[in-house]
Amino acid sequence: MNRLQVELPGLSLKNPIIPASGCFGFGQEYGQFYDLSKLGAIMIKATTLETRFGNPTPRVAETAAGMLNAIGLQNPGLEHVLAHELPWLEKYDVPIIANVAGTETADYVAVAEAISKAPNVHALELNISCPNVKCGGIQFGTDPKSASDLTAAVKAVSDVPVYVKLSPNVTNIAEIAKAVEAGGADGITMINTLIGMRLHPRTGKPIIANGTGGLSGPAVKPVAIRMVHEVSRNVNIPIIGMGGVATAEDVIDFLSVGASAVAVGTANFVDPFVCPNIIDALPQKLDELGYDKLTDVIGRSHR
Amino acid sequence: MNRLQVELPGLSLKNPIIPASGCFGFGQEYGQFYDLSKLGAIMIKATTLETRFGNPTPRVAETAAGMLNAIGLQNPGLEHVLAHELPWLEKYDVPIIANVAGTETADYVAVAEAISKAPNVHALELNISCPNVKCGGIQFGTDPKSASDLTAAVKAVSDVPVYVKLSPNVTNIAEIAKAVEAGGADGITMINTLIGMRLHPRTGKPIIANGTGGLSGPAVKPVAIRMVHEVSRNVNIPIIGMGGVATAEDVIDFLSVGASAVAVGTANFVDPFVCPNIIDALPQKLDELGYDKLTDVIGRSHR
Amino acid sequence: MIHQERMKVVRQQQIAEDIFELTLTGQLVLDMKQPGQFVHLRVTDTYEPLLRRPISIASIDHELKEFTMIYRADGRGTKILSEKHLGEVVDVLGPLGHGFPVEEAEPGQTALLVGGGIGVPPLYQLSKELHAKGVRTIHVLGFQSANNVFYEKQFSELDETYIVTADGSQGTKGFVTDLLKGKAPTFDVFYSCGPTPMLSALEQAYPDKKGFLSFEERMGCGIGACFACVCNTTAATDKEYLKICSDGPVFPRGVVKL
Amino acid sequence: MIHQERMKVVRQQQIAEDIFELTLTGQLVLDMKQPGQFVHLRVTDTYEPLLRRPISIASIDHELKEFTMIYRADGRGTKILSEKHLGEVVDVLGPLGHGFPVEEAEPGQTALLVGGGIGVPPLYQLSKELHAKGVRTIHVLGFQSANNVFYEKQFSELDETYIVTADGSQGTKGFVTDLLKGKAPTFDVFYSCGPTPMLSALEQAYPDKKGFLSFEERMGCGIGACFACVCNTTAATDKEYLKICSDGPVFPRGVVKL
Ligand SMILES: Cc1cc2nc3c(=O)[nH]c(=O)nc-3n(C[C@H](O)[C@H](O)[C@H](O)COP(=O)(O)OP(=O)(O)OC[C@H]3O[C@@H](n4cnc5c(N)ncnc54)[C@H](O)[C@@H]3O)c2cc1C
Ligand SMILES: Cc1cc2nc3c(=O)[nH]c(=O)nc-3n(C[C@H](O)[C@H](O)[C@H](O)COP(=O)(O)OP(=O)(O)OC[C@H]3O[C@@H](n4cnc5c(N)ncnc54)[C@H](O)[C@@H]3O)c2cc1C
Ligand SMILES: Cc1cc2nc3c(=O)[nH]c(=O)nc-3n(C[C@H](O)[C@H](O)[C@H](O)COP(=O)(O)O)c2cc1C
Ligand SMILES: Cc1cc2nc3c(=O)[nH]c(=O)nc-3n(C[C@H](O)[C@H](O)[C@H](O)COP(=O)(O)O)c2cc1C
Ligand code: FES
Ligand code: FES
Repeated sequence: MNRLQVELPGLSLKNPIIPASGCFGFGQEYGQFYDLSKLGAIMIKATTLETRFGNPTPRVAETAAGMLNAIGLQNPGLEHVLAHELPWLEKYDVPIIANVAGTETADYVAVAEAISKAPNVHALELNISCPNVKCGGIQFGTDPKSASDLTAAVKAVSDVPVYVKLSPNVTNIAEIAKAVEAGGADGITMINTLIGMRLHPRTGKPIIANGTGGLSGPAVKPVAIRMVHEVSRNVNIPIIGMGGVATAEDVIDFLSVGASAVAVGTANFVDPFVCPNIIDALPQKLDELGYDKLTDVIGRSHR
Repeated sequence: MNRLQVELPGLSLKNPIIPASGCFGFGQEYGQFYDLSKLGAIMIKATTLETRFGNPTPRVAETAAGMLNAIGLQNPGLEHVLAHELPWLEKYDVPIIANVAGTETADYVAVAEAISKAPNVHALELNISCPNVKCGGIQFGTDPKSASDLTAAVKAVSDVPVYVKLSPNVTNIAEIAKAVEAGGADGITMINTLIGMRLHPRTGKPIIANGTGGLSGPAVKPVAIRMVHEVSRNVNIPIIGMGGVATAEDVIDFLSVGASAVAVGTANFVDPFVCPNIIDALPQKLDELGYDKLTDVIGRSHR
Repeated sequence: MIHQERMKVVRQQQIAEDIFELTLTGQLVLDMKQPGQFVHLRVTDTYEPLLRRPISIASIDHELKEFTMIYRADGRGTKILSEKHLGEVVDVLGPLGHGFPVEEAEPGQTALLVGGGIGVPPLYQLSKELHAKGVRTIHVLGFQSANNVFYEKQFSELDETYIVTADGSQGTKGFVTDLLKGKAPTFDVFYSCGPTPMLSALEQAYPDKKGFLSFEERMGCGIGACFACVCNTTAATDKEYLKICSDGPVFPRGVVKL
Repeated sequence: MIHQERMKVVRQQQIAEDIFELTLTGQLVLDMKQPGQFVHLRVTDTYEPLLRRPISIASIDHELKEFTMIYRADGRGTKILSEKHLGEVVDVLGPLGHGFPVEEAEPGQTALLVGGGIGVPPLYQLSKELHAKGVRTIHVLGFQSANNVFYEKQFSELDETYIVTADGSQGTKGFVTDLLKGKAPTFDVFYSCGPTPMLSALEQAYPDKKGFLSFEERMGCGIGACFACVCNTTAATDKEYLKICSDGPVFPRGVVKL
């Protein structure tokens, strides 16, 4: 028996550790450090219909126990991802979750339909929560009706299960979660970044050229844990939790509040081996806590 | 000329440094360490109509570069504050900003009316953003209409200017800010804490007995800076900024994005001398940046 | 008077599994007046970990301006503390709170001192001060297992000392109350510090004895300003609540609602 | 091949105002192949500061498995780095990126090396390697003021060296381009590292020369995964963008849109 096995719609995960979208490119770079087949799954960088250059630099700034980014969804576009990035990943025994972004419903639908047919794409992650693009993204993620409609539109064309990625920058996260569930989402991934800003100490202007950026890293973990806790009580679809995960203890925390798997973002930059290290540490953590298998931990905060 | 002087509705501040409500009690404890007359003003602990015991313990938990608290507005009640706490503070040359809390409009109004008549209370801070009480507080702070109505009701009875304290746990902070401005607020204070949760690593249950708590400290500063930046472009009333202030550089940052003064909360626990230390450091900071007076820094991010 | 001081490390050593003994020196020691007071330590200048850690004063040397703490290094902050070397500094806020009233035991009387785990350390300075005024002491010290036992020799040198371990690997097996039931010691006053269930059991075991208990709670400020550490009270006091950091951590038995 | 290694501090010393020279030892040195590559350093095990800091490799000793960096300690992370003592460890990710192509200068030719501030360090290893193959070098090194000047002696021992300071407190007053205008040196290829305005001025000053420029940008991953450090390109390349961390930090002149 594999104690770390988790079964989710479309995803049979050998362990619950998934590099987060935008923090792992399309895998090549971290493939220099370890065998990507070791991972539960990979969430690839947001893909849009056309090539996007993204925002001007600087695009990142450090904050206390966190970082801001405003990459602006830079990516080579759907065609290139289908022709190059996804085929390169086929040599690994690892399911791919394709992060889908756009500016209007039609783009999302077009990308979703095409990318869901790629052989190694086992699920979609609908990015309705990117705070770093002028239009599209987050406005879908802050209005329940738009979120639900977009989910339904994408579900209608996708060959694989659809997970919707929620923004934490909302008054009522449970409301949005229920809306995307009603729209037919197979799962939820959360949280995307909190909107933040850091200034240059001398000039008083934002360090990030875009002005605001998305806050991630250990600093946001308490917000993420609270939101996963709340959403998991309000929906019946599985959650992939994220926000500040850097250790096996963090993984246990996300599972405890009701996530079924976790994504690891910023921590990859701090330690390129963080994902395999967490995977290796999990069995001992289970022993310490007295659980047979990881799925036993899921939702224990609520029990 | 006092380079640090700031003039705000009801408040003539010899410097812009104000201990934040709930982090400084009613002054006695920090009065052991330094002369409270050194401070720009003091925001006293939230006062409610009746004595409140607050939430069960544990009430605090540490997080990465931050902390959670769920004190639950424990305070000795209006009568005791008027009879004991405020008179004790009269020996200091420092204006008091009274943080007013309640569960319904009538309580807020009653506390505001009475406490605004105390001789050393120069302004009120309407707490519509406490995330740690079951009813009252935050629901006023997440709905523009309720926020505006409550502001108007309190304005009608207060003898001193009214500042409204905003919650960061909203989709659109500018909307709430505009609503309280329309309701007659003389100023805005922001941000209160972000809702968060931390689990006990062994049990998987929340450490804080209340379940969730409010996140404060350096971790939230980027969120606070971004929100003050946004609100200051949308209203014409002054802002007292807070969230993670611990150094003179932090003060400059909040002023740069448009705050006219700042409150210091969590940092008092880390260093009891943080407020006087910041005050002492500010003139040199101004020299370094090439500004004559602190008010020149206000809003420079927008220029 | 409470001070904040960057105090120098004079000695640091591991004395049991995860247990460290740390001696600091500085002016602040001169204001340490009562066993059972504590200090609030900042272990790093960065923002993570952020908060101070409350640690009891285990012994005081006014002459050398040194004091010693004994602590378990298992969390983020205490682990960093355990890596401080000779000559490095630690940011100390203290002395804080109200400790054990030595004056409540008369010369010639016997005091029972009951400690559990990291509640043992403050009893050491207490015992030294009681002995200095001619009070006999009986020490009952509970630990998880033999690996965690510390200061057995130091306490034994002062007076009668019993070790209890939960797993029976040293001394009596079980809880301190198990040993006390068996031994049934005679004494005039008891002092205790340890986990709340232990304090509660002691209150029940000696309903008629004078006693003083030291409590723990998660703290913010450590000085009474933030209301993090309040506890409920019984009818024995007219206060509606007490703050463990500034009203305590030591309270007379029966005052704190257990 | 990129490695992550906890490398030991062999030497650390301050060599100018705010400027430190740090030598580390470990296996990773064996993979350092080209001057101008950099390492990405984690200076603490806690979460604040969180990110790694990119620092150039200033010199390499394959035999002793040591490499040296020179850095300005003025921010949060570099200040912590400057407090590391002999025997302590630093978490190093590297070697990263593509450095200066030594092969672009032929034996007997002259190379102009222009550095500004903390852009000076990688030129030192470059100059050593150029000399090893018989290339003459002219070093033009710009600093804020005399207090910040470092490695003048080291560069002078290799070849002709000019110091420029913005305030004129040492060497020529002004910018490196001011000195270059006056001296009008003859050379075959130039290599440069420093602030972008300096790189831009050099490109303009020598429109017909072969040249290689090292760029800086704020980084996340340092290995090409996060798209933090991209720069725009000119028509000289068919790539739509380049990543400074993995495609650079050194690029042939004219490729990066300035
Ligand atoms: C008055 C008092 C005296 C104490 N004396 C001692 C002593 O002499 N020796 C000793 O080993 N321990 C003592 N403790 C407990 C000690 O404070 C905690 O073990 C320590 O704070 C844990 O910090 P950490 O970095 O190891 O853990 P972390 O898990 O990193 O701590 C996270 C946060 O929780 C707080 N926290 C965690 N556990 C406790 C606890 N049991 N009590 C209070 N706060 C806690 C920490 O202070 C910190 O804010 C005392 C506690 C109090 C209140
Ligand atoms: C390829 C490369 C090579 C470099 N080589 C050297 C060198 O040899 N010597 C040297 O002194 N400096 C060098 N730098 C600059 C160095 O990385 C920054 O000075 C350093 O990161 C600042 O960190 P801090 O802790 O002092 O400042 P902080 O203000 O605490 O930094 C906050 C964040 O901003 C980033 N940051 C701030 N300034 C810069 C900058 N100028 N470039 C990139 N990131 C920055 C930091 O890495 C960190 O993530 C190099 C930069 C790059 C990109
Ligand atoms: C540099 C960077 C780029 C990101 N790009 C994307 C993206 O393209 N699509 C997306 O859905 N989320 C993106 N995110 C958000 C992360 O996937 C993740 O939700 C967030 O960072 C919180 O997790 P963490 O704290 O582990 O980083 C990005 C985050 C970072 C730091
Ligand atoms: C322990 C604690 C108690 C607080 N109590 C109150 C309160 O009574 N009323 C209020 O308006 N805000 C209260 N706050 C919020 C602070 O005033 C402040 O808005 C917040 O902590 C952010 O600032 P900081 O990061 O500097 O702490 C409290 C914060 C803390 C940490
Ligand atoms: S810890 Fe703040 S009141 Fe006790
Ligand atoms: S720093 Fe991440 S791609 Fe260059």
